[in-house]
Amino acid sequence: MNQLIDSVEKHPVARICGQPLMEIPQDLYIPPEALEVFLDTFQGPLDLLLYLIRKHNLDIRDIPMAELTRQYMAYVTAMRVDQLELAAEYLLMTALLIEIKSRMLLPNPSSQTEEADDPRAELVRRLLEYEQMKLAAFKLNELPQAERDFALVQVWIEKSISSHPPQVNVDDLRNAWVTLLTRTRINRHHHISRESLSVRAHMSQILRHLHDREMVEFYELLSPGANVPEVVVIFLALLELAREMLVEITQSEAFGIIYVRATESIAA
Amino acid sequence: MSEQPNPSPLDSFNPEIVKRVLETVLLTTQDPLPLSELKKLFNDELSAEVLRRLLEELREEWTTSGIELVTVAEGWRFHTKPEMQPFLDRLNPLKPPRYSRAVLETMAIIAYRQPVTRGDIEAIRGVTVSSAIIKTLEARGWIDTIGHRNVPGRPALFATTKKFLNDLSLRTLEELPPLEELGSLVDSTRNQEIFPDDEAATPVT
Amino acid sequence: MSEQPNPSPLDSFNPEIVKRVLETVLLTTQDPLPLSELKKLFNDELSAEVLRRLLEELREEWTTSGIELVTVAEGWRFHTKPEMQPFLDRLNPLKPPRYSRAVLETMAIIAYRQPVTRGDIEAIRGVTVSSAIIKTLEARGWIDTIGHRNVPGRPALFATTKKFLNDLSLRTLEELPPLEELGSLVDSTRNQEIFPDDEAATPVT
Repeated sequence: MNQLIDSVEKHPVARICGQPLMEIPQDLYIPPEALEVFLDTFQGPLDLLLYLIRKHNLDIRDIPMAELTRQYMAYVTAMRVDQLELAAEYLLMTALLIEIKSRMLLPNPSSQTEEADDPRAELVRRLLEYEQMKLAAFKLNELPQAERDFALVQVWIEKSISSHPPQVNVDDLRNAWVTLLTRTRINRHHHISRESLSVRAHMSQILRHLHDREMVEFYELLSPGANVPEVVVIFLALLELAREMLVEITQSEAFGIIYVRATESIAA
Repeated sequence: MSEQPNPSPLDSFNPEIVKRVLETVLLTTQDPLPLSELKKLFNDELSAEVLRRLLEELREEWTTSGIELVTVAEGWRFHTKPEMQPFLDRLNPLKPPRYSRAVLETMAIIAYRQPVTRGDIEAIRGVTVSSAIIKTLEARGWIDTIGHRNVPGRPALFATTKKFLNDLSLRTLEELPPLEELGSLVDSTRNQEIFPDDEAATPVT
Repeated sequence: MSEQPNPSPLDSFNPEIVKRVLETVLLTTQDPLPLSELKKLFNDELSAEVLRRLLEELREEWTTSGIELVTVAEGWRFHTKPEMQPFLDRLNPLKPPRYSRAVLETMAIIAYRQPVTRGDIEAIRGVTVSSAIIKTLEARGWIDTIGHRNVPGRPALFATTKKFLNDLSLRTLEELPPLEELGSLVDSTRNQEIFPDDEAATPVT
């Protein structure tokens, strides 16, 4: 153990901090302006720590703890709103590293020969296990995958059309949407905005209503028992319909009756 | 796999290879494929004439097997010969047929983005939506036309029906899986080099 | 179905006809078919031995085409050869999801460490595993819950499904890529002291 402590002292902190700042952080601190990029790039503190060790020969014993802690506190404050959970995970890692460092600085005479007492052992074990799984994930993704790398063969059976219609469940639609989402992210021309589904549903409902009748009064669209959120959603649906030029909203005088009609009935 | 190299035009124009490609594509697609779609396979560099002749040759090649290549209203497709039906019936439980991805995606777009026109659906999917797909969903009673958008051509606006909700055991559309959370699950950057995996992937010694 | 006449046993036993029936059935079915299912086609009158031989012959016959007959976890099925993918992509630029690293890492941990709870996965990844990740893998049919660990909260135990193996064209979990040996994290030439993990892997000090 004395040997360990000696080696800690022999390796100056400057070895890891001496390198110029690149686009990837040099230590566990993530500059707030780059936060989004790094959170997307790394899967969490283990992933980042592993990267730093592999890429920059970061020595987990030699991290400048005081500086890192100070930076982290500022960072957590900045991130409190939307990334608190992740910030907490990074903080936990920092705390662990500080604990390791402090334990290593204090000679522990009672366990001179016990390797198990090396405070780094558990962290090293976790890092290696994580790395193993990370590599496994990478290789798994390299395997040819149905639909992505090859198609399944399926020839039409004439008879099946009428007798058993295909079943669809919610997960099928969900998967279909994930596919669409992936594609729209690739071809940036199409943007799928994240409107609330209830607004879209009410848009359909209003149009259905207008389908049978040429014109309705605004208040008719609000069911008598509607609660506040429903009224808001119906109102939003109406605005969206107007924006998409699917309905026309008219009011002949101030505070007069507001009429809503489908634009197609105008054209017809 | 956009990183796959494009097949060289030379290979694509060898009639035997063209036939193998046509065969493969038709065997993987339940929806009939019109010539206009099949032409895309060869970057529209083969004429409808040439393709039709090769498809006829392919039809000939398949006559001795249990499935046949036919033309239906919407285009070309393989289907099973009637004499195979008794064998197919012995497999039980008969696997329920499934909708093609095109149908499912169209359904998903109508469910989540209604009311939409065919043009809207095509804009999101990035490909043409055949009438057959819309007909399939209408025939199933899952979508209907609830109006027309007041733009040139007055395209029909589609929305989901009550039957759609019933058949999927949903009470309201809000019970569909929320979309917000899905975004993080797909790989937003297809470029591997952005990830630090490259370094990490070197063998550990 | 019962009104259909049974094919005469004589015909069914002609090897060429048996092969045509097998081919037709396999071409119409996306899900792999095990031998036990295929035997039903011939009223269980053909041995698994005979069927396997004929399937191997069929596999041979298809080698020059764009699709191939393969065996996966749940049986036999046809799928397209990788070199056909660029053509298929032209027709259908729809890409199935490429999963994020979070999803892939979760998948790897379940595949290699199963059965595992969400807590186990979080312990290895060092971050929270969202329900959306688990849902995505469940919806794809790659994982399912096979029980609950008998600890407070009775967390679900996840394992991979047959579909996971099928979709990756694997017959068993043993065919997954082998895990990298656990190595060491510290450059052994620079650090004199021994890590527990070093001994197994480092050749020199």
